[in-house]
Amino acid sequence: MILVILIAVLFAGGFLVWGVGRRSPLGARWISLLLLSFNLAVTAVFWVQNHDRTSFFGGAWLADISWDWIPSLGIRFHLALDGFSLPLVALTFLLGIMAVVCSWNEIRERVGFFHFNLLFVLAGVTGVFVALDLFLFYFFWEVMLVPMYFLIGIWGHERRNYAAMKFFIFTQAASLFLLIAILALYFINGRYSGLYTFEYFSLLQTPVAGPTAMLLMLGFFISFAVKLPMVPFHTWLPDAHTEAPTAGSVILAGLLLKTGGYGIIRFVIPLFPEAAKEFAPVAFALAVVGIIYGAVIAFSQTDLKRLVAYTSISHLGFVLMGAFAWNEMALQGSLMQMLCHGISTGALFMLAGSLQERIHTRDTSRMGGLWSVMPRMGGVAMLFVMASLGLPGLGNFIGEFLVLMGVFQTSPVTSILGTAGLIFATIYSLAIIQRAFHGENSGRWHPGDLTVREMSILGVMIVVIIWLGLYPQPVFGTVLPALQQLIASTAG
Amino acid sequence: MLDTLWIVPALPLAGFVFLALAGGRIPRTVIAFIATATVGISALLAIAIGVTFLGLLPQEASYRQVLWQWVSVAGFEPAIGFHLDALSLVMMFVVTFVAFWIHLYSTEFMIEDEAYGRFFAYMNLFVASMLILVLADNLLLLYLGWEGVGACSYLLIGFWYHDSANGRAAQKAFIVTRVGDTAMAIALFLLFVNFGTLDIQAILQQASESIQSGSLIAVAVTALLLGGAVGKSAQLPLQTWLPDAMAGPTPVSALIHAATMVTAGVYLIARTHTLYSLAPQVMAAVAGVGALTLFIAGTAALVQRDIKRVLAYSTISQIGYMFLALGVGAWGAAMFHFMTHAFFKALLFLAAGAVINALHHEHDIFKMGGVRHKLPLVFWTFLIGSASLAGFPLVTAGFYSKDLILWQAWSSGQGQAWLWAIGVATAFLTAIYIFRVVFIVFFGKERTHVEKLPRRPMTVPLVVLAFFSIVSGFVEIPPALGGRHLFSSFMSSALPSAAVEESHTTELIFSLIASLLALAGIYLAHLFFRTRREHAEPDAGKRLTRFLFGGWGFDWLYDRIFVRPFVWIARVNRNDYIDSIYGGIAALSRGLNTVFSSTETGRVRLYAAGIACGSIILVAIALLL
Amino acid sequence: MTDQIPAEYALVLAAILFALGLAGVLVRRNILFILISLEIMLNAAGLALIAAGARWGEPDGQIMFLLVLATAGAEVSVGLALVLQLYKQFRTLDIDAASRMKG
Amino acid sequence: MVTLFFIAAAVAIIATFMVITHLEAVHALLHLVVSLLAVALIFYLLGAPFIAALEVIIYAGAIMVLFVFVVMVLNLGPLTREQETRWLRPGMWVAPAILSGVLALELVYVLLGGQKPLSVSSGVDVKEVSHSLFGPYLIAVEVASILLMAGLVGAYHIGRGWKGKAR
Repeated sequence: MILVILIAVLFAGGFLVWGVGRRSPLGARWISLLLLSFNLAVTAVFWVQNHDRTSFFGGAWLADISWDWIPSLGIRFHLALDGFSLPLVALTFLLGIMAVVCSWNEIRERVGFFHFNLLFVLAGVTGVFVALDLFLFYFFWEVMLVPMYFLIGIWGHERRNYAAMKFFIFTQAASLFLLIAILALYFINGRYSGLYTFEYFSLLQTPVAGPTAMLLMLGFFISFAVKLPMVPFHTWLPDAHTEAPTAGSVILAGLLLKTGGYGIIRFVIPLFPEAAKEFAPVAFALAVVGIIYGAVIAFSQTDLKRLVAYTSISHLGFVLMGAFAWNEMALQGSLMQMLCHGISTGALFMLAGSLQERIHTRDTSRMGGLWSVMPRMGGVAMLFVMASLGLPGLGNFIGEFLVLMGVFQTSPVTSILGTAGLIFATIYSLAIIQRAFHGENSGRWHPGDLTVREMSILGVMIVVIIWLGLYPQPVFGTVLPALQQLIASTAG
Repeated sequence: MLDTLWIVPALPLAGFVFLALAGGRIPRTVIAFIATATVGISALLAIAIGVTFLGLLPQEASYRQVLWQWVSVAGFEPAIGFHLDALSLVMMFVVTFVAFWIHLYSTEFMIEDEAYGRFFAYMNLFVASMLILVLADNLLLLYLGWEGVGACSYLLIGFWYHDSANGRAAQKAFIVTRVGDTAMAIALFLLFVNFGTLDIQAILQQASESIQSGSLIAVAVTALLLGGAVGKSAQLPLQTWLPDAMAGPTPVSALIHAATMVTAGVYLIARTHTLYSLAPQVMAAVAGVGALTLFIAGTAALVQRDIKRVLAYSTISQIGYMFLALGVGAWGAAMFHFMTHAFFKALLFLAAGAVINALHHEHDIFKMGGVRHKLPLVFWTFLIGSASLAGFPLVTAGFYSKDLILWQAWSSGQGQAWLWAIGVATAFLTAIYIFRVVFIVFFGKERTHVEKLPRRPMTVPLVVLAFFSIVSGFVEIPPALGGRHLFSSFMSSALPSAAVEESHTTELIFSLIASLLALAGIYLAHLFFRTRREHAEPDAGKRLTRFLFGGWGFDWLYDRIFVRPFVWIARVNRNDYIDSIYGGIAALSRGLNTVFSSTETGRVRLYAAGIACGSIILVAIALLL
Repeated sequence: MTDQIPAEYALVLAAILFALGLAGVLVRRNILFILISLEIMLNAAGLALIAAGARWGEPDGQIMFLLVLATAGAEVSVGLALVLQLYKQFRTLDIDAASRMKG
Repeated sequence: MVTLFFIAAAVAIIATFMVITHLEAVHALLHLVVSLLAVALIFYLLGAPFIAALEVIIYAGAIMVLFVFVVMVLNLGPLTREQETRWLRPGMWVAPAILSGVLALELVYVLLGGQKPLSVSSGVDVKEVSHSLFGPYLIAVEVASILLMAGLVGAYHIGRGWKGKAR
């Protein structure tokens, strides 16, 4: 029931803030903030209550709801939460709060509609993380897109129309592959078992093999890979991230990309284990290419947000790598990497956004020496930059290290090349600090430092990322049963 | 007593957290007090723990303290836990002790800096990371400390960030060491895959039981760990970052880039000595790297103009001695030299800092001169440090530690004549280059006016460290000179001692050769740089001088091989060529649109002709198939 | 009816007439003649339908022809109305003159 | 009967050829009527007398009359005739003629492609036609009627603004 509440709150809240926003923009902001805080609190309480519960009717499911929706087509309203989804759902609300906070001053027009879109995207993301009916999953998958398109297209920066269109075309084209693959799986399963259903567990049993399985796997994979994004399908991302308003960038980088990684781990590999195994070398190669390619390009960017966007490509390469290694260590690492990347990149985007708010440029060649005028922001940026280059003691390190170590057991070469990517990560990460905060303050900027509101949310982020870096075990403990179940499902 | 071990790194860490959160709002005296006090208490605690440990020693050679389970995934279970044995005790003692005096020194040295709080926050974080590094009971925690000190080194080199050259030096240091760290990370993967754990003691235990000498795994792991070590310790081929790292404040150079962090590589190899003993090829490589590095750095130090760069090359060279010792299996000797080096090199840096501070931040030794009259204390302490570095016979710590290394380079099982020859030759060079600095800076006539005289917080550390630069050598005296083995017998609980077979007379002869060479070096320096001072300035026009000045051209080479191609590739592909594929698809659609819409002429008969052609072709196809 | 006409013959005739009509459409620029040629083509198609229907003895061919006839009627009425408009607009029956009405 | 067929076919082809080559619209229409009548005869020979009648009444009658009316309304003079002469130069018609010729040859080749002659069954009853017309094809009939209605309305609408002005 908790799942329905979480999603319903967001959907209903979306309409509510739209209405309220016409009268009082401030009201819309507060309501969004309260709703998201409510959701986060509910999730946190649920997590604390269930952190040691390993089974729910046999499986690793902590919450489950399944209603008939369109019985004649075998479509059910089936939501379920396991330890794998739970951290991601919590991350969704956390970053949602962050998005509301960082749009507080930035968004001044059509505030109600903005928050409507924001809440709907979050609802879609939450739905994606918990839907277990493939039709429902696809529904939520599409729910994410349109509000995101509006967020970029209406409140974005200079080239927002181009970026929004590009985002939409890429993701929409990709989700067509997903739709086709889902339908094909539906019919194959129906023909085989006589039961036409979109139910995840039933489809897991579908006996597909050979070229068909490979094609269907690719259908799923491409759609998730575009979202992830994987080189060479990544080019929507820099544009979208750069042009989106800060809140949009935070949600894009922090959450939407994670749906790709989630999809690969939840669907691609469990549904088509053999095909995925066959495909793994290609995925490894693409992941390595992505890690290095993204890092090299990131280094040469002068637009701060674009730079951070390319780092996402590099970081998500680790997730892809870990997913296809498909052992417990690599998967734990992938999930940790997703969480920490969400937080660290979200924070970096927020910093880039608040910097732009203050000095009206994202061009790093015009920045420099900002540390002396805004030491608090400098310190925070330094911390998250260090997180992004994988400094031990911060969460990202745990994620990357586990992924690389897990991958090393399957494919040492991939792991070694991925490790080499850490050098490039160092190069671009330090470039951020060097260009923006170090050096001479040639632009004679005198922006104000971070406000209390910004500091408080960033403080939460800092605490979380250090916590994940020094004591990640609670998360691993929550995820473990779910992962064991996933791995077991592909074993037979 | 031992169970307070965790407090030793925790105190500086707490200091860091406090200063990072509140550093901007509290007065300088409070900052200075907190920073120094946390490290000082740690040092006292370390000494107390050391005494307790010494009392237990013969029975219990190690103590372990686990704080909490860090990660537990699929059998990978590193903890946040500390391991104390003779090796880590020495490291812990040196780190906290030297760090305390350097902190004290800094309270005065940095007093005019606007970012006083930030400086001490970083310094405390560094001390905490370094302590975690040396105390870690597993390699992952060691890696945390390892990267932590790297990050602090980056932060502190780039501390004066307004000058972007400093920022570049900081980046260079971090990136170059990260190259080595990457190798080390791969070594950790290999170790875990082979041993199922990263616990150091467990690995060493298993390795000695199950791995054959010279086997592939031992060679691979040790070679990769060596990669990490050469990066951190600025050895060939990753030594280029250290001279540039002098861009940081002088206390930083003293603490991080002389006494503690750069010796982390030595510590790592000593820590995993069991593995290295199983890979003789890599041992030989370690010795070779050390020998080459010490020679190259020694020659480069001869022509530097910047006083700190002389000391930086000297540091590289001295760590080269430690690597040489490690490579010939003289583990104890390496650690002994580490300890004495920490004292006298920190002393040299701090004294140099005092000079620099007194001379309006002048670094060029040829613009200094005659300082000894104005700063007698600094002069004497610097002289003691230099003597120790040069290995002035019998009375300095450096003599004993270097002599031990040279002797074992010859006499131990893996020892070789050429290693010894290079070591001795460079000992001679060492004496020349350091006394070159002494004579140029402290003698002759005054060139820059001395303005600020160091006050007590700066002078006390100099005196203390000078004291230790002399007496710390007396814990280990070769049998030929009386024989005392306090250090090596203490170390033998953690590290195997190298077997020595030669007679005492041979050893005495070798000591004599080294001593004479050191004295000859000092005399030569006196000859060239005191009496013929006018001609002493290096001629930048000479090719050899330029070559040595640039540190044998490694920077030039790396710039051509790595930096420029990377920057070029990044620049060229700035707009992401993959994007132009999609841009191409879009342009193609637009082009096709233009082409097709141009067929829309409005001429009905053309349309009809088109339809006719189409039907003809269709029927033809139907006919032919 | 002993000597019946082979269906091919009728179909060949239909083909020839159709080709002639097509030629007319393509050759003539006068819109009136184009309409006339279209009628020829429709009629040829109708002939083919009848022949086929007759071959199988089914009424469907004839029904199709009826439908073709209806279509032809509608087409001619609209077409001729358009001819009148065209002439009014352009003072000519040249079909190419109307090409500026392209999309 | 085959003879009759051949004669009618020859008439139809020649008359059609005249239609597409003639310069004067009225003359062309007269040739077209001849062609249509010939085809009507062939319908009769193929055993579809009802269709033959319709061909004569609707095609040759009603539709042609429409054409003639329009030609009369347009009142094309010698100017048009000159224009037609100018338009019908060899360069204009050779390519389309070849195109059509190729199509015709292809079709003929398909039709005579070496199979046995397909003999025609003996006629189809009008009654049969009507039964299926108002049975299974009812909807088609309705659609056709709607089409005719649309044609009517369309023709009226398009032609409404026309105020014939003779030159």
